[in-house]
Amino acid sequence: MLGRLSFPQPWLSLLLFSIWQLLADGVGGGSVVVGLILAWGIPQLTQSFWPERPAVFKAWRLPGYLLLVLWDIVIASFEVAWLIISPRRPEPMFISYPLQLDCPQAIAILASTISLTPGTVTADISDDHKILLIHALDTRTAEEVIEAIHNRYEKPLMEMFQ
Amino acid sequence: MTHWLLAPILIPLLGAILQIFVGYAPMPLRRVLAIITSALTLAAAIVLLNLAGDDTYRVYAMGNWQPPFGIVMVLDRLAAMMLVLTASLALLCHLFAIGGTDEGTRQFHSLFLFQLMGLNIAFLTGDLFNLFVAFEILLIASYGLLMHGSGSTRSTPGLHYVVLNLVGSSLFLISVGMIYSVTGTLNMADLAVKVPLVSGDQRFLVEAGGMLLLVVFALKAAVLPLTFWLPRAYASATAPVAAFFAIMTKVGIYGIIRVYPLVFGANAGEMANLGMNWLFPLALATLIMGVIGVMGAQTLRTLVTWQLVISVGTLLAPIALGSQKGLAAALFYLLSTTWTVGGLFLLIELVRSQRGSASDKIVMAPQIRHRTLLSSLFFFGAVSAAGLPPLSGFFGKLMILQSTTSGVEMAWLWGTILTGSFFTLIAYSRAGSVVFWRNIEGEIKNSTPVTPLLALSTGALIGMSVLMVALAGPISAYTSATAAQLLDTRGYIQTLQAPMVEEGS
Amino acid sequence: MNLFIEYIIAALLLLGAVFTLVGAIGLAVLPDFFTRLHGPTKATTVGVGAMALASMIWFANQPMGTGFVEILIMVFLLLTAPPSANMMAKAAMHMEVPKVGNTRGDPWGQ
Amino acid sequence: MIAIVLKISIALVVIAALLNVYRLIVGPHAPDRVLAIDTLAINAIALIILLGITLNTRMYLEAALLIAVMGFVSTVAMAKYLKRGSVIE
Amino acid sequence: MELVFALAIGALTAGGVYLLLRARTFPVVLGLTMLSYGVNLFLFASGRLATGSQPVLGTAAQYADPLPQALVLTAIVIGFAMTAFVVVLSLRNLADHGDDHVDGDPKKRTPTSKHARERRPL
Amino acid sequence: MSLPLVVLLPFLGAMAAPLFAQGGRTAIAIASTVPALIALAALFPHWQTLADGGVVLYTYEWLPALGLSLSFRLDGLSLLFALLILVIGILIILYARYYLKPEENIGKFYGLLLCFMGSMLGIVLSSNLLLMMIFWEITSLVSFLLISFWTHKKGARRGARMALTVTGGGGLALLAGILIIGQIVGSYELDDVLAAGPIIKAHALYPVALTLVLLGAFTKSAQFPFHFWLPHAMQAPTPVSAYLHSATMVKAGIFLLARLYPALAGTEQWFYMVSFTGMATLLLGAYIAMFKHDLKGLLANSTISHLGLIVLLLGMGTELATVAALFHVINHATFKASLFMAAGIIDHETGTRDMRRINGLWRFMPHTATLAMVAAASMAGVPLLNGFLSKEMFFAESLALNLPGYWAWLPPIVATLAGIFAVAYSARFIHDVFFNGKPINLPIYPPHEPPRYMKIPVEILVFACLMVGMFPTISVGPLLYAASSATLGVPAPDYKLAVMHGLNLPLFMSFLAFFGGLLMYSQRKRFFAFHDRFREIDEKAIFEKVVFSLGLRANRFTAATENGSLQRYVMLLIVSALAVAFLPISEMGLFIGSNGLTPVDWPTATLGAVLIASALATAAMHRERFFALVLISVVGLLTALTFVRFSAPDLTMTQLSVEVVTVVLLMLALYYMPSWTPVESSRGRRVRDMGIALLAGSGMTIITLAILTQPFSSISEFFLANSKTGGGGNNVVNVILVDFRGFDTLGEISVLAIAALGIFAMLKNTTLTPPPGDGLGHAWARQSHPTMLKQIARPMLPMALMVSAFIFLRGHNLPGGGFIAGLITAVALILQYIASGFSWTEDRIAMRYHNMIALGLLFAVMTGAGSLAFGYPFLTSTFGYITWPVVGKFELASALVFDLGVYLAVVGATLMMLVSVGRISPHSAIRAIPSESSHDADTTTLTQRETE
Repeated sequence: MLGRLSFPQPWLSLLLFSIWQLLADGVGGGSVVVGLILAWGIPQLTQSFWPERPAVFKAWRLPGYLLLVLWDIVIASFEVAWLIISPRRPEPMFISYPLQLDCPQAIAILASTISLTPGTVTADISDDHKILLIHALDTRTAEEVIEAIHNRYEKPLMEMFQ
Repeated sequence: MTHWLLAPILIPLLGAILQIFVGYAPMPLRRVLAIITSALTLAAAIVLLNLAGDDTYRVYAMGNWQPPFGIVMVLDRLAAMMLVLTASLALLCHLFAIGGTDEGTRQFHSLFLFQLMGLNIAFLTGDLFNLFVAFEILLIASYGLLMHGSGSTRSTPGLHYVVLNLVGSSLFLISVGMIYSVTGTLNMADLAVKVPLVSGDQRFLVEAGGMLLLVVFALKAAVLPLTFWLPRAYASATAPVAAFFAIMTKVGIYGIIRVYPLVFGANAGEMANLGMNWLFPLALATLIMGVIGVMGAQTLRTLVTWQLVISVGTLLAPIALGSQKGLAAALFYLLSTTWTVGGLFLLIELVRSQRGSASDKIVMAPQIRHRTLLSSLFFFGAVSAAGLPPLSGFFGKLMILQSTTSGVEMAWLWGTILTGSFFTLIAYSRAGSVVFWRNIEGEIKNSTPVTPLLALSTGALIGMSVLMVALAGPISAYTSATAAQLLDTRGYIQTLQAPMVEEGS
Repeated sequence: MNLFIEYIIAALLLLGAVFTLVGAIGLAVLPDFFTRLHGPTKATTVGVGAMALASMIWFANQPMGTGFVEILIMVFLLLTAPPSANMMAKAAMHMEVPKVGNTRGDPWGQ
Repeated sequence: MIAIVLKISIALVVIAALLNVYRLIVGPHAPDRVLAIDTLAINAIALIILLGITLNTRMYLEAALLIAVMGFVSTVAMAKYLKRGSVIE
Repeated sequence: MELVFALAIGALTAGGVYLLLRARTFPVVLGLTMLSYGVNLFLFASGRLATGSQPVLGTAAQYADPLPQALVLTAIVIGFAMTAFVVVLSLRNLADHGDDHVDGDPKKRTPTSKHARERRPL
Repeated sequence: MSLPLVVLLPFLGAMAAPLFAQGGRTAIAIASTVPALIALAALFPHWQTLADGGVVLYTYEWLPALGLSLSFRLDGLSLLFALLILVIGILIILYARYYLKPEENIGKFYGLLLCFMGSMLGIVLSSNLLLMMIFWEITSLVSFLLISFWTHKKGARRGARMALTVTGGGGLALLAGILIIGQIVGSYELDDVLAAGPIIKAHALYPVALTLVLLGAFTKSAQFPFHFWLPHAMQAPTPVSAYLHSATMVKAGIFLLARLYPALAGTEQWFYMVSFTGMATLLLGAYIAMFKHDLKGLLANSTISHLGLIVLLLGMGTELATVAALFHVINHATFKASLFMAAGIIDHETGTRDMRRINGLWRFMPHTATLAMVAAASMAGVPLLNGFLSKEMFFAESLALNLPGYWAWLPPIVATLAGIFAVAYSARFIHDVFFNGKPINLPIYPPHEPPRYMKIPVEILVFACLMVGMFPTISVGPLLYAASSATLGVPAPDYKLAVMHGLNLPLFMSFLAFFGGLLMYSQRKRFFAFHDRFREIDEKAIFEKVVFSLGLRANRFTAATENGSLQRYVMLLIVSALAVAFLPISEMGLFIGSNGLTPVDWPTATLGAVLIASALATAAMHRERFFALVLISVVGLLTALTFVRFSAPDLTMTQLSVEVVTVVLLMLALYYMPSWTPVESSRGRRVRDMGIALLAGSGMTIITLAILTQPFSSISEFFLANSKTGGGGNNVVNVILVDFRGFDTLGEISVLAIAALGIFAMLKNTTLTPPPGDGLGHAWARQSHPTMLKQIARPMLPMALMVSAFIFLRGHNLPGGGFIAGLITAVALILQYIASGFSWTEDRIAMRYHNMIALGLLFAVMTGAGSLAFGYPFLTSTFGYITWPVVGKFELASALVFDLGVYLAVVGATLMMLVSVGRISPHSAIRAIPSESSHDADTTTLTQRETE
């Protein structure tokens, strides 16, 4: 019974608690109480929906990664915007990206990151989780892109999840 | 404020909820619970009938909000009568259903009880939009019930029924919008106050809204040219459902009786008797269409579904003429025809179950078991349905005929009703003699025996027409008092002044 | 309200609107489905993000008080844009939607 | 000033929406249309935010939130239909 | 403004009605959906149009009529339930008859024109 | 009291008789006789009153509103008929004892016979016309059942239906006639009606009423041109023919004419209609009777003829003619009933009724032959028999009729001619059956005399014939006098009932008839040859054909109108709506109200244009289903934006969430459907539909425009004013939903719940085969649950639930509430289904959707019912503010619990709908569904939920 009272997914609970504070438009007495209740209760209900959690998850590395991605998103947007407006015809390319990550969560995060960052969209993940298919909007060589993604995103993720 | 007004709504609702909960419990338990619910509903309806007998209006303000702001339930004679009619029909159909028709899906009882609740709300509510909601409840439940049972024949007629009613619901909303946009109110009593005051160009909006509402009710009642969804839908439903649906067309008629004399009645100024000049010829045309349908029917079920159409025409004609006597007569006939047609639907199911592949087709077949019982019941049902003495259908028609005063309307009404009865008589005698008497050699395999429960519920519904003759005096007194109450709208308007429960009282 | 804040809000708003527009232009003018996929996932998302930020700052300076719902809007947008893009790309690849002539590499359907 | 900027912004977003609708109508393929409506939904978020600032009320922001939370579900459903046919299986 | 609103309702109604009159279940479902959009907007209109006056106390100088909004909300939900039912019913119809035709006896269909065979991408 | 008893007794007997069926024929016959005997006895005490010209009345109010009372009246006329009914009835009961076979359904027979007796007594004893009408129609119905007693005989069934159709139909005409009379007089009581004769006859509606009443009477009494049913009714067992179709029921029409004589007779219309009908019937019946080879056919047609005679007499309108008519009623009943019984005996003993085969029975059954011959002689009008007397009176009256010019010759000639025929067919009956050589090919040979007691009824009747014939004054004089006086309403005129009135013209006519008849019979071969040149008309076949073709036409008409085309029905509905709204709207015209138009801002206008364009495009592109679906979601999105634009945040949110669920649902459905709609409607029809659509659209535009520009005040002021103080919430829309109009909301979630249950039930056992690919040549992809979506869906669920909780909790004060929250939760869960699959998700949902729905409804109801405990009405809400330490001020409202119910119901219902559709996918079927078809409790699925 006691196990029931715990936070099965503490990070999730923390996230939810923060979300609640955002939603409730500010930290106040009432919102903290309700936020705590919900942050405890919702994971209880939903934990079974999230069965395959990574063995290792260094959450403290996440904010840095997120900031990095956020920054890249903004940059990416400018680049894409420029590309759209400029009269030059883009040179798109499908790139197969060999994955080194094996945790599905991590792969999903990587894929999302790729989708959100400069000129690339994750078009597909192979069934065996070994290859990402990436569509690059405008690139010269595939290696360039693979290199950039690997160094900039996959490595931090590997650190986070391994 | 008596809480009894809640009973016909809450009892079936709670029963339905219970049925969902016990959906996987053993069948006998669920049947007992379901029947108890139906029976309690009937009991509550009878209590309300007693209450309504003193000619006063009883108001139940939901949420203790003063009308016209909150939703009120209003009990008057008409509502009480409809409640008892519905509950009695429901109980008997329900009894028939637990004879085996309820098998197949676990949702039957809850859908059935939900429909009962929807009907009861529709009869009690004093709010136009709530009437819409009630219609939706009873419709959606009826859709579900219609599709109950196996076989692939019912999905197309069911689809027609559903789609048409959805369009009808849209029209309902449009007309509510039009009426609200001018009067700014939804309470029927308040509408009765405000509609006569509408003037100028706004009048046209209310008038158009009122006419659209009439179309909606006419669709529910299956008035020509909005009849055609009915026959196949009803003919394809399972027996207790079809029998219970006998009340469904009456809901449309109820809507007309409830709204038009009150809101667009004699006091409505420029809009007095809105739409009734349309309704009368259409009612007669409906009657004729029904008679043609009955004449052309090739199965017993089709025959009875068209009988339903006939009764709609017969009912609406005097209502459209608007006299108090006519209204009273229509109400009397409404009781009679609903029970009789319901009983006939059940009976036909019994016949079908005895005739193997011949089913209810009007063709020769080997002799059925229980022939005396079934054919006598059919005889009584047919006599009452065709409006021949000595059963209640005759009295209903007689009252309707008597309610007109001489004139063109009388000639039309009498001519149509009597000619209609004549052809109906031919059709019934043909159908009955072929189905029950015209036998060929052979034996029917896999006929299921008629259990006492089935026979009892069927017999009771058909027997209602005998009971109605025995109690014709009190019943007709009740219906004429009801008609008087309906036409005198002052009482209904008074419901606006109903006192609320005060703080701490 | 502080003029400086006003400038920031105005700038963010304009930025957001321009990005949204650019994303839409991309959607409209880019040559094939896969290239078009880039516009909305990035430009529009950022555009709306900028506007959400502007809104947050605006309301922070209004008497009715602050609010952070905008952050959540952004979070959800960022969270959901990739899988949508992924699903659409998968659908397009499956349906063998033609790609522009100068595309290198091949899509694969699963 | 902000009032003018708001007007300009709304104008730009509306033009963006029109471009989306253009793509939606022109297609030429089903995924293009899905993409267009997905983008249109995001534009709607923008419009709601802009309207909120214009009217100086936060009452509509939750509507924007709702689009952000749920809008993609219909996109996903459509995309999955196009690819797999069966959306829930 | 009112004209735009009225025209929009008109277009929704017209489109809905046209679709309702088509011979297959799918367009009929679409028609019902569209008609209900139109009807909801219409019911909403019965409380007149107002900008920035949401009926939440304390957030606006004046308030739009809340009652039609409540009614429309009810209507939307009911409409959804009904649409869902029709959709499923048409599936059932499809299962029973292998065809989503609803315009009378399938044997007596009007002859299909040559456009019927013409195919275009989705 | 005795009068209602007289009517009631046979009915009681009818109910009791079947109980005696087990005891055999004798028991049931005795049991059936008892009520009749008691009834007969009950009549006797009144004789003195009647003989003095008095009337016995009994009245009991039944349905005063209807003018229908249980009032009975005994006077001479009704006594005459009542005696006929009872006496002949008793004889028939006795006779039938021997006629019926033991294995037949004697219970039914006697029951019906007594029913008939009762209703016939009802007709003659009713003092209320409506009451009489009721009994009148019962006799038709019972006659229907009796004619078809041998249901296996085709002829019997057809004859029965024909009889019912004609008499029942006539009854309806009669009903109309009576109602008109009732309207003229203002009462249906016989006394009032009879007294109001002059008023009736002067009334404008008199011809109508008369015609209708006569229609009733003529159909019942088988008058030309409605005579054809009677011969076919002879398919009935002979006791029935004797009783109903010769002695009593067919006399009901005559009784009616006599009964209403003071009220209706004495006008030219009466004279012409009644007497000419009677004349035609008299001749026609007599003529046909001559040529019938069937024994009962001959008798039936002779009955028609005699009925015509009586009608003719009544039509003449003179008082003496009326006396003659009544006299003939008695006479005809006695001799014809006995003849029928004799025919029945012959049929019984020989097995056939064909006179071409039955010959020379004198040798085999002299006793019966004697009786039959006497009766037949009476029918022929041989002196010293009762038939002669009334016929003589008839001849006299026919001479007395003062028709203008040469027309005056018509009645006597017709009368004589009919007399000739009557003698001829009577002679045929006697000679052909009892003499004329030897029997040919009898099924039963040799015939015997019937049982002793079977002949007794015949003997009694024949004896009566003789008695009346020889001693008329003693035997029937007083009764006839009483009856005549009662009929005429004044004391009957002087007349003499004597065997001989001396040598006069009537006697001469009788002689002429007698010898003419014999002559005719002797020359019968020629007449037969003449008659055979005409094709025999089989009325039954014609009737069947007419009914059949009517049915066929009706069926065709029905099939053509109710043709199963949904589109036609929808069109009719829409066109009806347009039609009724057209008039007021066209009167109003394009109307801009006093508020005028507000200025347009162009972004709204642009988006409005997009909305309009998408709506029209959806309609235009509907054949490409997926495209149409995308377009309609644009419409939905823009509708939501419209709500934002015009101050309805709650609506926006609801619209958006419903939109998502709808799209998913439609996608689910589209999987199984063709992705393409072929063009099926013709160009013309499309143009027509466009026209209708355009009309509908422009109508709505005009109305909306008119509405939007009108000034307006509504009950909403109250809601705004009381929302906070009375409902405890700032969001007025939400307070209306959960409080002011919470009942609507309860109904609404019920609708959702019912829809979900209905969908679940409907899809049970439904299997659908989806198309193998998308129709463009692509098979569906194999991969079902893409990694990326799956991974993103995981964190989405708790986050969305958080949002949902937020929207739920703030609903009362800010836009939001249970509905929207419920839909968000549902969508979040649907995402799980889409991303991770059906069974995966299903395993992780802790609660059955059924139970969730039920719980939601229960919450809502119980919250509402909670207020009952405090004496407040259902759904009365309450709220309060609690100040907790640290937490601060907290509002607690009962409406929140109500909203929780809404939330649960919405989640449960929405998911149940979508999941039910998802379940039919062949991919989902791998996992066993909780068995829905077995009826025993399925407890495993309840406990089997995995919680990881």
